[in-house]
Amino acid sequence: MEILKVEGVNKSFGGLKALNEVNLSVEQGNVHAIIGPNGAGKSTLLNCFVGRLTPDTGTVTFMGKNLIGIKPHEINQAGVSRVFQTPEIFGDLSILDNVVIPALASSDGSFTFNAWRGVRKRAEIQEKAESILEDIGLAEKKDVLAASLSRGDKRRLELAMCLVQDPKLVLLDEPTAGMSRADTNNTIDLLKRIGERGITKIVIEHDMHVVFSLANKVSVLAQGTVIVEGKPEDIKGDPRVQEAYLGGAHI
Amino acid sequence: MLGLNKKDTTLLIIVVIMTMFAPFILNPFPETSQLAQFNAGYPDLMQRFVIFGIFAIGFNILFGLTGYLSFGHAAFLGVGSYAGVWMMKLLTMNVIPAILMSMIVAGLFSILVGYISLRRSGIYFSILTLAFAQMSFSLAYSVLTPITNGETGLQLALDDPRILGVSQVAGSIPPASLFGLAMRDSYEMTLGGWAFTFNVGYYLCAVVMIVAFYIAIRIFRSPFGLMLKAVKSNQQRLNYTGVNSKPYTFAAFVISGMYAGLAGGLMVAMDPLAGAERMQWTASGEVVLMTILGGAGTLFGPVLGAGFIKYFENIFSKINDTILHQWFAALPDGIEDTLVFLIHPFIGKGWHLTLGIVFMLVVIFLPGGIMEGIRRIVDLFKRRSPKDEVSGGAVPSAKAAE
Amino acid sequence: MSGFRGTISRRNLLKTTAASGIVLATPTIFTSKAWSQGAFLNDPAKSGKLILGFNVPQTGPYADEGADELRAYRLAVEHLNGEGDGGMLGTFSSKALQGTGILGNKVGYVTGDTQTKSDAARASAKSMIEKDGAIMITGGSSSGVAVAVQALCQEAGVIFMAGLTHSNDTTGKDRRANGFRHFFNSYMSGAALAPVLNNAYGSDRKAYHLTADYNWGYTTEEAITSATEAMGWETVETVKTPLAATDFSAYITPVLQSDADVLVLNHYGGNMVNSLTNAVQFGLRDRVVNGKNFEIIVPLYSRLMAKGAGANVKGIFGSTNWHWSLEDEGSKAFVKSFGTKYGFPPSQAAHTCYVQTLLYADAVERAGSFNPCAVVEALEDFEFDGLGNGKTLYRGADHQCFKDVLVVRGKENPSSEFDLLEIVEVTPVDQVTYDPDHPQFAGGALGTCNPGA
Amino acid sequence: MDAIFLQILNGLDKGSAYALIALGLTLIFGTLGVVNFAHGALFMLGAFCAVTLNGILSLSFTTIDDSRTDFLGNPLRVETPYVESWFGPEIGAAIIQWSVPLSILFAIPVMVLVGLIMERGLIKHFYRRPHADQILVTFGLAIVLQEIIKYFFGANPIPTPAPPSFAGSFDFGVWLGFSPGSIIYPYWRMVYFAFAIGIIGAVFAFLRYTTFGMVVRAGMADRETVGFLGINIDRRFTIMFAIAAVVAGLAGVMYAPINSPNYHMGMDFLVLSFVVVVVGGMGSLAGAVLAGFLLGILESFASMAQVVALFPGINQIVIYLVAIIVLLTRPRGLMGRKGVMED
Repeated sequence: MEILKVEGVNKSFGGLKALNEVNLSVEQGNVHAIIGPNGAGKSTLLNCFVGRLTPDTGTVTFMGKNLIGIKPHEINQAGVSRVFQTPEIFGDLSILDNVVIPALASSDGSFTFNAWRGVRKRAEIQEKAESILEDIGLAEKKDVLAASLSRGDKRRLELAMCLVQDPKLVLLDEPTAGMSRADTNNTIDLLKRIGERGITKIVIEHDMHVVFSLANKVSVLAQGTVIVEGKPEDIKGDPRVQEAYLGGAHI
Repeated sequence: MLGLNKKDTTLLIIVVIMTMFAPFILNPFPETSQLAQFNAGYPDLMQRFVIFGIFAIGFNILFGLTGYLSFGHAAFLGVGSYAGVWMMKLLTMNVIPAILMSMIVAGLFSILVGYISLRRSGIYFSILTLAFAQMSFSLAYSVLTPITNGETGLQLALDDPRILGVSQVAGSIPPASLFGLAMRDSYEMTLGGWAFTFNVGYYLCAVVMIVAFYIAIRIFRSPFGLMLKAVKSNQQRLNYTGVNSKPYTFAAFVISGMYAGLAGGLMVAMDPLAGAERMQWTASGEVVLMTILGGAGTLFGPVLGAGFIKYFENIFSKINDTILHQWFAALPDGIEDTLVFLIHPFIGKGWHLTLGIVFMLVVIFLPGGIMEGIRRIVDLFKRRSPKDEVSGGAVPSAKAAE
Repeated sequence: MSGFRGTISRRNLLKTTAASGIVLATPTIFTSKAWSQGAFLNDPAKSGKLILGFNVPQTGPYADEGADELRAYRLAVEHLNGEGDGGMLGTFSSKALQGTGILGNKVGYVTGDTQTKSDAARASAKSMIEKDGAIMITGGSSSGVAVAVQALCQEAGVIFMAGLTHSNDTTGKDRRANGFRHFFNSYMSGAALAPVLNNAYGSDRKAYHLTADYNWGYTTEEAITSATEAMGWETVETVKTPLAATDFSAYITPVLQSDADVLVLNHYGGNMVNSLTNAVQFGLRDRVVNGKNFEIIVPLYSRLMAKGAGANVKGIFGSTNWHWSLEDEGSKAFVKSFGTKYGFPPSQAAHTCYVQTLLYADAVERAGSFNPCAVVEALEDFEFDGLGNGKTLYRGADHQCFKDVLVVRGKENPSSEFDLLEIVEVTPVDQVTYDPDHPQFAGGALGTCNPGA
Repeated sequence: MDAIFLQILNGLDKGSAYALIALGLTLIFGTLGVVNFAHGALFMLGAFCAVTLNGILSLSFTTIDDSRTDFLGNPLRVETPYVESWFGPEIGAAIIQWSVPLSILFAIPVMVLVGLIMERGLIKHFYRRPHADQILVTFGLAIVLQEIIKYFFGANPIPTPAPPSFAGSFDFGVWLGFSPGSIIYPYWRMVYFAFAIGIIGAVFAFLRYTTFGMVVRAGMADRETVGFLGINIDRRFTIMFAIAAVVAGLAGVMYAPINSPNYHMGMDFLVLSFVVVVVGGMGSLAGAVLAGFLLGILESFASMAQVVALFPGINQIVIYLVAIIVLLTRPRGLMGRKGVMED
């Protein structure tokens, strides 16, 4: 079943055309990678899914719901969660709270005036948050300030913040960027484990190693257009892809 | 207890004890001693401590939690005061309707101001709130004189209509009261050289402050409070987390506006006069200073900050050269005069100077305000004890980050 | 309910003394005033100390005026306690005061800062009453503060002797039984100035008013317009200027376009200094309109403020309550003792504060009691002389002093930095007297005195 | 028509003071990222430089004149300024009368010194601290500075006249063909305007045409990158702070004859200057200047009797009202950049 459908999306910044008639279709349960050289428009495309940017033309439909022009929190409430390229966390809150916040958001909606009953009294939220911290191995640090984590841990925390919401679709913007090989492999393992939950994922990635370990469908973006789409093994040998990467190499 | 964890319960109990026994705590020196000058246990100042404490607690819900720095909060206090005095003029000298009306009017006004100001953030938000408050002040001082009585301040008169009460009692304006208990009634107890005053008005304010403090704890520990902290920490991220941060900040703004209105209502309940200066930017600045000085984002810090500034304003400004000479009378004349000469610039009319220096010292050396000072002292003692595994649970201590 | 209200309308302050041990609060704390027959708040006989509260601006724009008031108070306390040269005690027509304190009690005092804000002033006054046991509050340098503190003293039950306050309202619509004002007011300024202006500038003048946009400004504008219109002047325009204004050019330049030939500056303090300076900068003094020289008038002069305007005050008419160059015995005695102690002559603020303290002390002495109600009775319709303004009446109907008013003019060739004003005329008291319910003062009621117990 | 012309002049004049203070505020904010609540105090210190120099030049020796008496009846003590006895009464008096222009020379080193001490001694430690802390510490400093001035000079305004040559006013009426006397403007206010334009021009030229200025501008745009280039940006920022202090100080010196200086004049200007900076757009120098003049002119127009009759009280609130409207329609002020001071 198709979960996300992108049709005819265009986006220009000044004279520069960042996205040019992008069409994309993501199937439920898939890990769909979007790859492409620097400046191909990957992050721009992702930003169009989450309401950070509004396309000039075109539609983005998520499970039958139009995502264009609606606010970031509404998109999230619809079931789309995002992991940022540089870790975006609540630095001066504890790790536990970092996970509790998204958990509350998915259970209580985008705004609830629940100013009386303590957070810690919400057993279901606490349990959920702690179990996800268990999963990603940050449980014993739960009272530590999030800002004090290493970069890799911050990424894992951010992943936990997504997963605790039981999203229908996760957008991962270069989940391993800037990581050591070991960390990268850990993350891949983690993502694979999560994969077992059957959550649909869109991964934007440079690292082919990551792409080919995770994805079961790949779209290649170059100069704002999807040039090839297919299974990873098909993509590997495609000359257009190589040309796009080589052609983009000088950028 | 009361739905709080152990640490918060302890804090609440400390606050209850401090406010209930304030007449003793604030009057540590015998009446006849030279140090009696430093006693603060008289009704007016005690009332001010708790009223400004309420104001600062409310301000902290906005600033301490969300990081939105309002430079116009005094406007809500002022508007609340005017509403309170009008209730006393028109309806009854019972303080309950006055206080309620203060909160309602301040709440409505903060809905208006908040709705517009919260469209911007950062310093732009600060300037918007400042602009609203300065406009309120300027207009209240001049063209709105029929409603506010301008420069003089709105006060009661002998011919107020007062629907549910009497205009005057034997040529005097009846006192503000709570079902017959006059706010200005006091009971004085003398113990040896000490005199302690127990004032009805103070205890009303104190009870209200304890309730206000308790509500603040609940808000701090609630999901709502957590969202507000998240706004301060990373508002963008919060939006991508599926939370609509606007209504949260808006609710916090209105709540803190109502706290300010409550403070304003209590002020007129204690002393039925509302002056326009209450709304000036310096008054808004004062609550900012109280909060930061005490420790923004901490529960009890703003109350301490409020007490600190009001103590300076009321105690230091009253010390004069004559008193200095009395203190040092025992010393040889030359030393006495030198000491008086050296201290003279900092007391009496120089209390602003002392306050300015204290601001600077606190910010330079205690970035977290007075609460950080207390924490450091506590840490100092704890370091001596062998095991030190107390991390606040709910609030990750700064130590955890080290 | 209302019957009960009557019984608790007084402040009930009991003192329970325990030599040792703890005394529990007894349920009698809210008793009726039957218990406290003849008692009053902060009775020196009970506390054993006599404290006067000097509540003056020590910070803010009027701090210098406040400092001068404090000097006068210290001097008054000295003289009351029999120290120094006695000052005006020697010239005062009432001889009740002997230099032995008040009713044999040595006079003590506390000081506070009004900050020229009604809130802060009330807080300071309250602390004097509640903490220091002050029996009388005095001071202040603005009408807003005076009215606010006066109302407080009425509620608390102590006497308030106003310092410098010039608005009609202090003894008009906001008068209180426990409050007294020695200083003159807007109406008197108008009544005193009008004839002098008529003589100097003629009766065919067109006046343009700039008025500080707050209560005192309004009453002064009203007083001056009605007094000058009565003698034939026309009021061309009245413009309110914001209190916070520091530069008045935007208000001065429209004067150039009008056909006014007189500018009245209903400003005080920093506003007055700036507006006058600006008006002179814009060449208004050199103007000729309708064939007449353009003139500027400052209804309420203060020497301290005139100093701030420098040479700009030269030749400008205004009124003042008192000036150190007066030649009567009382003034000379006061200037001498003040000048000897501090090295410069006193301001009108200092004078009124000194006199108020003496008048209070004298009233207590004559009444034989500190009870505020007895003091009120002693002060009401009290006639005296020898305190610098000639024969004076403390009118019982509104607690306002009636005395001669000085019309002054900025001196062309000052001989020192204090010699800025010259007395043009001493307007006799009859000319500035008005009815207690004159329209400019209507709407107030004294109520009854409150002894606070 | 002539009324409007006059109000524009008034506005330009008032705007000059706003623009100069706002310019310094923006320089400090843009370069150092510090919200300086003590900036009004620097303006005030400048004005008191003029007062002080006037006082120094008027230093006198005392002779006793037995033929005259003072207010207590003692022989009059006559004070003669030293400069008058050194250079003769006329030249001496002229020197004293020209003290305000002379104060420019006096104020520059004083303000540089004050700026350096302030930046090195205090502000430097607050670069990385939250804006709230910066506000608190500079506010504390402002109180301390103004209380020190009050301690030495008192609370009353101190008249500091312009040289007599500038005392009169210029009749634009004759010049522009209106009726004589309908549009006159004081010379000194025109001098102030010209002076402000000169200073603003000098600051812009300095930033545009000197290497130093270019580095600073680059630093304002992106502090980190410039730091990567190995340029010692901190030292330059210190100098920038001193320059901002001098600009505020000179604005104060020249303002002294317009309104007699008093110790709280800085606070009076501070809040308005902040509004000006924000309306102009945080971090934008041109915005600060533009907003300064714009608000000055609007304020002047709003105080016209005809306008006040239509909207009572508008003269009291116009600046704040404009600030609200600008911020709601242009989120970052007139010329602000994205992302400055929004967190």
